[in-house]
Parts: sequence; structure tokens; C-alpha cells
Amino acid sequence: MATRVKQKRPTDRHSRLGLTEDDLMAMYRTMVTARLCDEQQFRLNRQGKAPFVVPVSGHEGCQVGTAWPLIKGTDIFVPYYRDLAVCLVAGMTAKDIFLGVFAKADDPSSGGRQMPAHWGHRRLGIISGSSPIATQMPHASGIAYAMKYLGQEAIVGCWFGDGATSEGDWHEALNFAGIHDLPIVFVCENNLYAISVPLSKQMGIKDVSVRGEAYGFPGVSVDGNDVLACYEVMQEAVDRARSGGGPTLIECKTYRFFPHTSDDDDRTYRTREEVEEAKKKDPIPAFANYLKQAGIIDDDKVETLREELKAEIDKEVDEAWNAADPEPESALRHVFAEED
Amino acid sequence: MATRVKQKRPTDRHSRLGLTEDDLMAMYRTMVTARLCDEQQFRLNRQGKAPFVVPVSGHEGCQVGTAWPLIKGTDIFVPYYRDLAVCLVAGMTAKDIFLGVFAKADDPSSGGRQMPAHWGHRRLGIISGSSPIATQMPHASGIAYAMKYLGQEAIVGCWFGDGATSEGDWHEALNFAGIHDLPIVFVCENNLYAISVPLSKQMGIKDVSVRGEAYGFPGVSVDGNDVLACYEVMQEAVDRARSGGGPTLIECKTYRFFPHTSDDDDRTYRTREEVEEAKKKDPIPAFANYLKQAGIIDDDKVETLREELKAEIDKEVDEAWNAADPEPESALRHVFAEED
Amino acid sequence: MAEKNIVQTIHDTLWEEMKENDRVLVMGEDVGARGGVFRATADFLDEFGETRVLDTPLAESSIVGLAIGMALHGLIPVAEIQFADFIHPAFDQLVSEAARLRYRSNGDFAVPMVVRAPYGGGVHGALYHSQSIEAFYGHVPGLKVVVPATPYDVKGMLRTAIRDPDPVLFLEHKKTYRLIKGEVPDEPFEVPIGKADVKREGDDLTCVAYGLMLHYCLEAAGKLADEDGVSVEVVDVRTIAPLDKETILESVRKTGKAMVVYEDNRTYGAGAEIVATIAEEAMFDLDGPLVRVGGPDIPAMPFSGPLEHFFMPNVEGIHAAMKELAEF
Amino acid sequence: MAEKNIVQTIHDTLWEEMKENDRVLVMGEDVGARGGVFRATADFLDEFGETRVLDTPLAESSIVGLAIGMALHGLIPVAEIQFADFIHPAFDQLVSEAARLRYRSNGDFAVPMVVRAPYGGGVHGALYHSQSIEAFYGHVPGLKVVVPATPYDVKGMLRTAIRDPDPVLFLEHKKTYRLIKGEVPDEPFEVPIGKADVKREGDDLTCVAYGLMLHYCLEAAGKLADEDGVSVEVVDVRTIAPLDKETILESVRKTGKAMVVYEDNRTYGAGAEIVATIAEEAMFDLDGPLVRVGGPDIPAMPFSGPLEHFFMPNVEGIHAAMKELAEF
Ligand SMILES: Cc1ncc(C[n+]2csc(CCOP(=O)(O)OP(=O)(O)O)c2C)c(N)n1
Ligand SMILES: Cc1ncc(C[n+]2csc(CCOP(=O)(O)OP(=O)(O)O)c2C)c(N)n1
Ligand SMILES: [Mg+2]
Ligand SMILES: [Mg+2]
Repeated sequence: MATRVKQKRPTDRHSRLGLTEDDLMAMYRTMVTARLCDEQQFRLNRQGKAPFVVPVSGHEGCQVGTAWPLIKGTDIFVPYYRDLAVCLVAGMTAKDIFLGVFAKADDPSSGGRQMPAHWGHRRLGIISGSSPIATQMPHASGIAYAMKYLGQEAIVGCWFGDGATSEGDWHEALNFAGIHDLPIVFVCENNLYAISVPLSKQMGIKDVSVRGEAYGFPGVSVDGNDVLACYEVMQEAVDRARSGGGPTLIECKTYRFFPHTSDDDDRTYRTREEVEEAKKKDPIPAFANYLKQAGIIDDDKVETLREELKAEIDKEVDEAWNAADPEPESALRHVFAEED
Repeated sequence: MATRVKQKRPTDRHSRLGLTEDDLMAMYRTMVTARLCDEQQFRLNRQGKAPFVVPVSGHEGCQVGTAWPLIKGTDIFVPYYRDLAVCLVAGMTAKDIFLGVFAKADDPSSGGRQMPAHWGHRRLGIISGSSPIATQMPHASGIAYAMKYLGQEAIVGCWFGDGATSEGDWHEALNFAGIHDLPIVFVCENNLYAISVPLSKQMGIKDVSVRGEAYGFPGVSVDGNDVLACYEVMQEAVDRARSGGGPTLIECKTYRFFPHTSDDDDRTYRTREEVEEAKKKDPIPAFANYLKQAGIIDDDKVETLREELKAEIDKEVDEAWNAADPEPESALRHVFAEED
Repeated sequence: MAEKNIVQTIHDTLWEEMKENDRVLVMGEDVGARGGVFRATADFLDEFGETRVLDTPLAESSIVGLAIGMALHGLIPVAEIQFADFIHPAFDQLVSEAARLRYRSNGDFAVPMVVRAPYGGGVHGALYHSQSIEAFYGHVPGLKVVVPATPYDVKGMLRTAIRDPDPVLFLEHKKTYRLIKGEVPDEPFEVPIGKADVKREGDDLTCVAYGLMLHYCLEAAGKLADEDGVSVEVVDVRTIAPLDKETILESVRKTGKAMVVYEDNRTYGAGAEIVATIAEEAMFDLDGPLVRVGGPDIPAMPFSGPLEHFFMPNVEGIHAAMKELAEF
Repeated sequence: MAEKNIVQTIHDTLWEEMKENDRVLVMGEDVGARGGVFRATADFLDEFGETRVLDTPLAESSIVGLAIGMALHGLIPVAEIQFADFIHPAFDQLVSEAARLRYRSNGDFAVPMVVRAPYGGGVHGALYHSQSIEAFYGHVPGLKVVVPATPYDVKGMLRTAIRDPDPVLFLEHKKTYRLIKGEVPDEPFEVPIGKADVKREGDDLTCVAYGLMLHYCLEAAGKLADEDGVSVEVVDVRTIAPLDKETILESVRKTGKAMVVYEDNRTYGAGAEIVATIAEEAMFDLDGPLVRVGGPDIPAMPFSGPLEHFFMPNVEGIHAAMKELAEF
């Protein structure tokens, strides 16, 4: 049966979770970096420098919290387009991200072939994703099967939205993972909408997590605005997966602060009040408050950190902007393996 | 949560269910007719008169029990190839069935175009089925949506096997039905195998019925060898559906006595002992015993009835055998609507 | 009579059909409150309500499968696939089910339904929002596939498609949505499915095209007439399946030269069938080679400007090909 | 050297590949205890165990999708689709994923995998166990599609496919499984993907075919030689994509006459591309019309004997078409 994780709110939660203050600061920096990249890419979009961008704002808490427990170089990340912060955790830089935004030849995800936010990076263990929703899910289960086949102590993290749960591929991937007790964690970033379609028109249930039982593994819902809560349930799930305990379905209750993409107009389907309400639960200030209460940072530090990171990102944006476009004829390359 | 229906075993169960002795006899006749058609079609297959046949034996109880509560002329049957007995309940005759077995021009399902057991009969409310597993499921949900749209007090019965539950279409159909509380009952004939693939390799769970909750409606498992138990849960589900209460997922635990089809050799994946064990729970003698204990029939009646039905079927088989083949050029017809 | 662009024409025609027949419904992802990501069903929800303006779950196979069920039970669903690139999960429902229900039931069942899909590139849509899909579905007997390219044809053929007793895949080139405008009569009318249309008369060569490429071909033909005094006849295929051979062959027999222009990957594309048909049935009327202009055989159209530009056939290239063929 | 039929050759070749490389696995419905419904993996379970002989759930989209994941993580999956007719649910995974992973990642990722699918009719399989699917997948850049028709080619090309760094759709005409026998060397060898093969030399006309039709064409060509003294060159396409134009064009330029024979629905079928290619590149070498012999444009092959017979192109019909073309 799906369980809803209740969090006490003391300031020593992180030590209980085995997280050092450095860990916390690293997590916080990543969340803020994601937010700043988002603000920057929308600014560039308005300036006409970025034709199409996909926002992450609102999802930073659940993305950083659930991506953090994975072991880089060993585990595999299977994100979807919303997962800018997951990719930062996996090792992408702001420059990598903006090379994609500007569709430059050095964009590590696709060399400018795919839309921005279609992540992929072999060395970092980020599997190349496409636009069709939920197609990555069976890949994730297949990778997890291969890990078992090869006797590796590795696990797969697979991220997706609430809308993705409706696709047949989603069902088939979870069903297979359940049959073979695969080392995989399925993370649903439930932001209550698939573009304009509300959850009530997407499924006949309130909590995606109840579906774990339909596949024979645990399902758990967690507050996606609470990065530590997300970290905790993910860490448990990752440990279970790594130790042969099989898959877990984690549902992070979150919200998307911006329109679906720069092409969307969310005023047609969400009231401003609803959006403002959600922003009050913004995972970043929430985490900042925890850090303050824990005496790890203060308001100045929050400000200086933000300035620091912004400056760094601006630098990387410039580098990305000045990078080279792909050669037209290069469009013919990599259809099949190239003789060398 | 899925519930397993427990049956007391008194001899007045039928009256409690509102079934008259005539009803019971009609149900029994249908079950025996299905069994006799099955034996006959395999005999014809061995004689080389029927190139391909699909058995029903073992499923007669759950098929007759779950098909019976539907209202002919109002409700819609969406069966799969195993459902010979469902189609008999819907109004098909043995002759109809053998016109299909012999691929004759008058085969009501397809005029000999489809394999036998690919049922369809517009007037009887049996939707034409194909071979691809689970493709009928979204059709069933779509029909149920149309019923609601048109304000009809009708419901849909949708039958499928345990293997069908793995297809994406299965998931998508149940998800949609749950969102819109559609007037539909999903009936899984769980015979523990998809050809050779056992349930344990088909899903990470023991009871398909637990999946009802994943879509926001009740799931129930029932003994498929107990025709009255199947009737009872189906009647409840049909009433709920008709009164706006939404879908139900019913799982009938059953077993296939013969190979998957006349092309299959089940000795490669099932022990004879397992098959013999299952046959001890044969739904037909089980129901006969109930009828005897209820004083409705005796052993002689069982015999004479069987002889009677067999003679009738033999007659219809002959008629079907002597019917005309389709004209070769008729293969070009009905690609699109024909001008008249 | 009013001048409209293509997406507006689709919107208005759907609106009229919904008004006229309450068994017609629209369904798909974001067709409700959002009015469709291209606004083809803007304001439909307020006018017709949730039941007839159905926001479906994110699941294309069931969008088509549900529509089949609705059509089997007396409704006339017009399903929108948000982008043609995302119709692939529904391939089985279209090929094995929609296209075969009438045939497999020996005419007992029918599925009158329309599946609308915005296709085509040149919109910075990258690998998964630019695809042409007509070749896949043109090869499916039992399915009608149309590709109207002018507001007039769009209105007439959408009305015809909704009235067609069989499933129709209605392809709309998304770049033409706002780019192409034209006069559209206010009163309802029908344009037949299965009839190509000579969009420009000419004597020197026949250019067969459809969708966005039709407009590029017309532009190139105009250029050729003005600059080179060559008269090109441009045939708009309009219906991929069933293909109107007669109109194409008639034109080719008249001009003696033929080329086919399409945006899709060239090999095994729809242009192959058109060229093959001309070769089989009119080869001895030809006094020039048969020419195909098509997209390169790479998986799909990339996002980066230079790469996308490299993929798309353009007016200059078409003009050059026409000129070369004319001078042959 | 031993004489084997096609399905035995597939079985033995897969067995050798599994022995040689423990990263190779077979997966699909009923490939385990059942050994596959055509017995292509008979006894594999006992020899290689459950992990490498994977009975999958009944879900084709995930069979392909899982295989992609396995290939991404270092395995070489050989997935069996029980009947080609049932590959359609996996269309999206094949077109959008398998075929595009290398391209969309600019060469960073690759999916070396094989998808085996028994296709084709004449086996009393009716509408859903008789289908030809090569035209759909031939049109997908990034995917290799092969149709070997002899035991020798089957062994050589299956080995090549398993070693190919890109996804290969391996189509096996199920009627040839036991019908076609031939000598197969015991030692391993490779037959290249992308090379057609002249299976019978001739001077008077070129007949291009593949799969079961190749054998019908060879039989018809033999008849024509014996009875009518006409010498037909028969070209086995062997690989649908990438298509080996050179071998086909070379033969056509030599004989000056060409026909293409395929079992699939004629319109928009693979034969269209072959005819179009010949028309574009060798029209002036032709001294006869281009001829296509294909299946009728009906949704699929019916079950009833007379109807199925009506659908299938046969030796007599092919012979007649050859004769007519030769006499032109
Ligand atoms: C197969 C497919 N259908 C439709 C789309 C168009 N589309 C892109 S994103 C999206 C909504 C996804 O919602 P969700 O899974 O909840 O993720 P979110 O964007 O909310 O994070 C849709 C319908 C698509 N990309 N792929
Ligand atoms: C899409 C698809 N894949 C594979 C098959 C081949 N096939 C036919 S029946 C079957 C097993 C179905 O098992 P189940 O759903 O449990 O029904 P049962 O036959 O046991 O009653 C399979 C794999 C098919 N018909 N369609
Ligand atoms: Mg969402
Ligand atoms: Mg079963």
C-alpha cells in the first residue's frame, strides 16, 4: 500500500540522513543554479536569443533531492525534459545547458540537433532522451535488467511527469521491473498538469504512488517542495534497489511555476491565484530557511551566493553564445556508425 | 483494495441471486454446448477439416457466469478469441461458430476472412475482434463513453486474458474508464498462462484484481470454476456500472484444459499432472453437482441433455460444412464503404 | 467569403460541424481549456462542454482506440494528435483496427472517424515536431489519408472527412497554419477525397506536390514563368490514399515531363509511388527523366537553424530542378 | 556443410552467437520453455538459462524498448516479435527511439540490437499472421531492414546483424521457414548488409524480388528458360534499407527490362521505391515498360483458402508477367 511520508521538522534532519553541511550547501547551490539558469533562459527567450526553452522552476527540490543519492560513474540517470536540476546533479554545467539552449555544435546532448532540454551525456551516465513522452521508461528498465545481467551493483533512476503515467510504455516498463525485481527507482514529478490537462483528467486516482502495488513494489508519495524529504525516500529506495530489493515508485508532489514551455500560455488553464499559492511553497526558500535555522547560512550568505552563482552562469552563457553552430552538411552524419 | 469473494455452498444460492431453475438450466446448457463445440472442433482439426481452432474448455464457467448478466440488445459484448461461450450467451449458434471454423461465406464474424474465434456480430452486439492482444480494450472504453454521451442505460462487458494485462492498451483503456466512471466491466480470464508464459513472468503480482485500485475502481477476484460466483460478482458490477457507479475489474481464476490453439503443444510448458489437477475443478461437473444437489437434474438428465445437444451440434456442423466458400474476387470488397 | 489562414479554417469548420451534428466530438490532448496547442479548438469547451470537447489522457494509442469505440457506437469523433510525430504509439490501432474493422467484419462494422495531425517541418520543431508521416499511412488499405494545403481545400475536405463512412487521417502541415491564407466561402461545401487538383496549368512540365511543398512549387513555377518563360503545371495530390492516378497521368501525358517534390525523407517516401506510377503507366509519353526532390535520408529534421535549413527542400532548389528538367 | 531449412538455420546461428558472446541474449514471447512458437529458440532455455533466454510479458512496445535499454548498457539483445503483424505497438520505439538514438545524440549513443520478425503469408495465417511490414520500416533512416531468403544468406546476415553497431530489423518469411532448404557451411561467415545479390544470371530481363517471392521468381525464371528460351536475371534485394541501388541498376542496364515482384500491398510498397529508382537512374537504358507485380490493396490476407489464394502472387502470374515483358 502506498504510504505518505510524514516529516518532523527539526533542524538536525540532515545529520540523521547522513548529510554533512557541505552536502547541504552543495545541494542548495545546485537548486539555486537551476533556478538561475531557468530565469536566464527565459530572459534570453524574450530577447529572441533562445527560440524555445523548457522551465524547471518549482521542481528544483524534488529533482535535486531524488537525484542526489545516485552514485556518479556507476548509476544511470534517465531524466525527462523537465530535469535540468537532475542533470546538474549528474554533472552537467550551466555552459552545457546553454550550449543546448543555443543549439551549438558542442551541445553535449545532441550537438544542436534536438530541442533544448532533451538531455543526454554518455560519460555522465545521462541517457539521451527524446520528445515522445514515456518512451524512456522501458529503456530505463532495460538498463536495469542489463545491470543485473552483468552483475553490477548499479541502479537506475528514471524521472517522468504525471502525464507520462498514462502512456502504455509507462505501464509496460513498471510491469517488467516488478517481475524481475530490477534495481530501479521510478520518480514521478507530479506537478498536477500535463500542459493544460489537470490530474483529474489524467487518472482516476489522487496519488500516483498507489500504482506501485499494481506492479508488486512499494509506492510512496512525498512533498516535492521538501528537498530533504525527497532525498530521504530516494535514499531508502536506492538502497533497496542496490541490495536486490527491487523497484520503488516515488511520487513527488510538486508544481511548475512557469508555463509548460516558452510556447505555452498557462493563463488559459491555471488561475494566477493558484500559481501564486504554489509559489509560497517554493522549495528553494524553504530549504534556505532550514539552512538558516540549522545555522548553516544567513541572509547575507543567501544573497552573496546567489550573486556569485549568477555571475558564473552569465559567464558560461556568454561562452555558450559565442560557440560555433553546427556545419550544415554535418546533418548527414551519425545516421549509422561511421567507419574510422 | 481487491477482495476475494468467499462463497458459502448451500443449494439455494441461485434463488438468492434471483436466478430461476430455468435460468440455471439455460446456463448449464450453454456451458455444455461450448464444451461440445470445443471437442467437435478439435475432432475436425484432427480429421484435417479445420486447419486452426481455438479451445474454450475450462473457461465455460467464468464465461457464462460473467456474460449472463448483460442485457441482449442493449449492452455490448467485447470478447476475445477464447470467448466461445460468451458469444453463445450473446446469441451465436453452434452453426455460426462452425461457419467460422470452416471459413465459409456466411460466417457471421467475418465471412471467412478472419481466423476462427475472431468473433463479431453487429446485430448481437458483439464487437468484431482482431488477433492483436488487448487492442479491443480501448474500443470497449470508447463504446462505454459513447453510451454515457448518448445518455443510454447500457453497459459494456470487456473480456481478456491474463497476458493481455501487459499491453499498453490495457492500461490506457482502464485508466480512461476510471477517469470518466464509465459503464463498463473488465473481465480477466486468468488461466495462469499466456501461451507458455506463466503468470510469474507476466506480472509481479498474484492477483490481477489489485490493479483496480490503480485506476480508481474496485477489483475483485473470483473462482472461475464456480459459474454462480462469477455470475454474482458480475451482476453486482453490472448493476454498479448501469447505475453510474463506474467500472469494475473482475478477475476469474480459471484454467485452459487444451493447448493454446490447435497449433500449440502445451507439453513443452505444462506438466500433465498440473493439467489433470486443474481438470478436477472442471466448472461443468461442478455446476452439474450443484444442480443435482438442488434437485434440479439427475445423472440421467445430464446424459440425455449431453446427447441431445451433441446431436443438435452435429447437425449444425454438417450444415456449416456444406455451406459455400467465399468467392475469390470478393476479397476486394469492403475495403471502404460500397456505393449502393 | 472571408480570407482566413489554415488553422483558423480548421477551427471554424470544426465549429460548424459540431453545431450541425451533435454526434460529432473533438478529443485529444489539451483540446479543452487550452483550445489545442495550435488553438484549433479555441473556445470549443465553453461552447460545447466537456463531453464533446474531451481532454484525453496523454496516450495516443487509446486516443485512436477510444475514437474507434465511439465510432462503433454511433459517434463521429474527430481526434487531434497534438503533433504527427506522436501518432506512432497509435500505429497499431490505426493499421490493425481502424483500417481493418470494415474489412475483417465483411462489411458488418464501420468506423467513421477523423484523426487530425499537424505534421511537417520548417518550424524549428526539431527531430520530434517536424516529421512527415504520410508515407507510413498511405500504405495502409482501409485508411484514407488527405493532405489539403489551401484554406479552401481544408474546409471542403474536413467536411468531407467528417462525413466519410471510413476512417480518415487528416494531415495539416503546421507551417502552413498561419503562413497560408486564402478565400473561404462562408457556406458549407465539400471537396472530394481521392481527387487531385491542378493548382497551376502549364505545358512544359508537370510538378506533383502537396502540403507546404505545393506552395514552394507554385512559387518556383511562377519564378520560372517570369524569369525563364517556362510553363509548369503544378498538380496538388491532396489525397495520398487513395491516390488519384488519372489526374496525375493526364497532366504528365500532356507535358511529357514530370517531377515530384516532397519534404519527407526521400527513400520509400510517398514520391516513390507517384514516380513509380508515372513510370509504369506513362513512360512512353515522357521526353525527359523522372525527377524526385525530397528530404535527405536522415532520421528527422534537426533543431539548429543551419541543420534544419539543410533538411528542408526550398524554392531555390525546386526552381533549379524545374529549370534543369525543362531544359532537358 | 549441411542442408538445413531456414528456421533451423536461424536456430543454429543464434545458438552459435550465444555461445560465442555471452552478452548476446534472446528475448520475446514464448522464447523460453516453448522455444518460440516456430521453435527458433528450442532448447535455448536449458542451455543458456532464464537470464539470457528471456520470456517477456506480452507487450511489444516494451520488448523493443527494453532491448534498446539493454543495448545502451552493453548487451546485444536479439528480440523476437512472435509475428511481424504484432510489431506495430513497437512502431514508436523503433522509429522514434532505436532508429534515432545515435543521430539525436550526435553519435554519443548507439543501440546495437536485432529485432527478428516472422512475416509474410501463404500460411493460412489470415489478416493478422500474414502481413508484410518491410515498407513501413524501410522508410525509417537509422534502421537497417534485411530480408534474407536462403539458408546461406540467413546465417551470414544474422551473424552480421548481431555484429552491426546499429539496430537491424531482421525479417524472416515464415512460409520459407520449412519450405526452403539449402547448403549451409558449418563455420561462421558473414554476408554484408546493404548488398543485393544476383541469384540467377540472365540477359533478357531483370526481375527484382526478395523473401518468398524470390523463390517464386526463380521458379518462374526457370520455367521461362526451359519453355520459352527467355533468360531472366533474378536479383535478390536481400536488404530493404539501405537499398543497394548499384546491383539493381547494373542488372537493369544490362538487360534493358525490369520488373519488381513483392507480396505486400502494391501501393506505396517497397517495390515503388525500386521502380522509382530504376525510372530515375536508368530510364534511358530501358527498352520495355517498368512492371510491378504485388499484392492487392486490401487490408490484409484473408483466412479462407480461396481468398488467401486470390491475394498471393504466384508462379503462374509471375511467369506470365515475365513472358509479357520479355516479348515486349
Ligand atoms: C507521445 C507524446 N504525446 C504528446 C506530447 C506533447 N507533450 C509534450 S509535454 C506534454 C505534457 C507532459 O506532462 P507531464 O508528463 O505531466 O510532464 P510535465 O511537463 O508536467 O513536467 C505533452 C502532452 C509528447 N511530447 N509526446
Ligand atoms: C500483440 C500480440 N502479441 C502477440 C500475440 C500472439 N499471442 C496470441 S495469444 C497470446 C497469449 C495470450 O494470453 P492471454 O491473454 O493470457 O489469453 P489466453 O490465451 O491465455 O486465454 C499471444 C502471445 C498476439 N496475438 N498479439
Ligand atoms: Mg505534469
Ligand atoms: Mg492466459
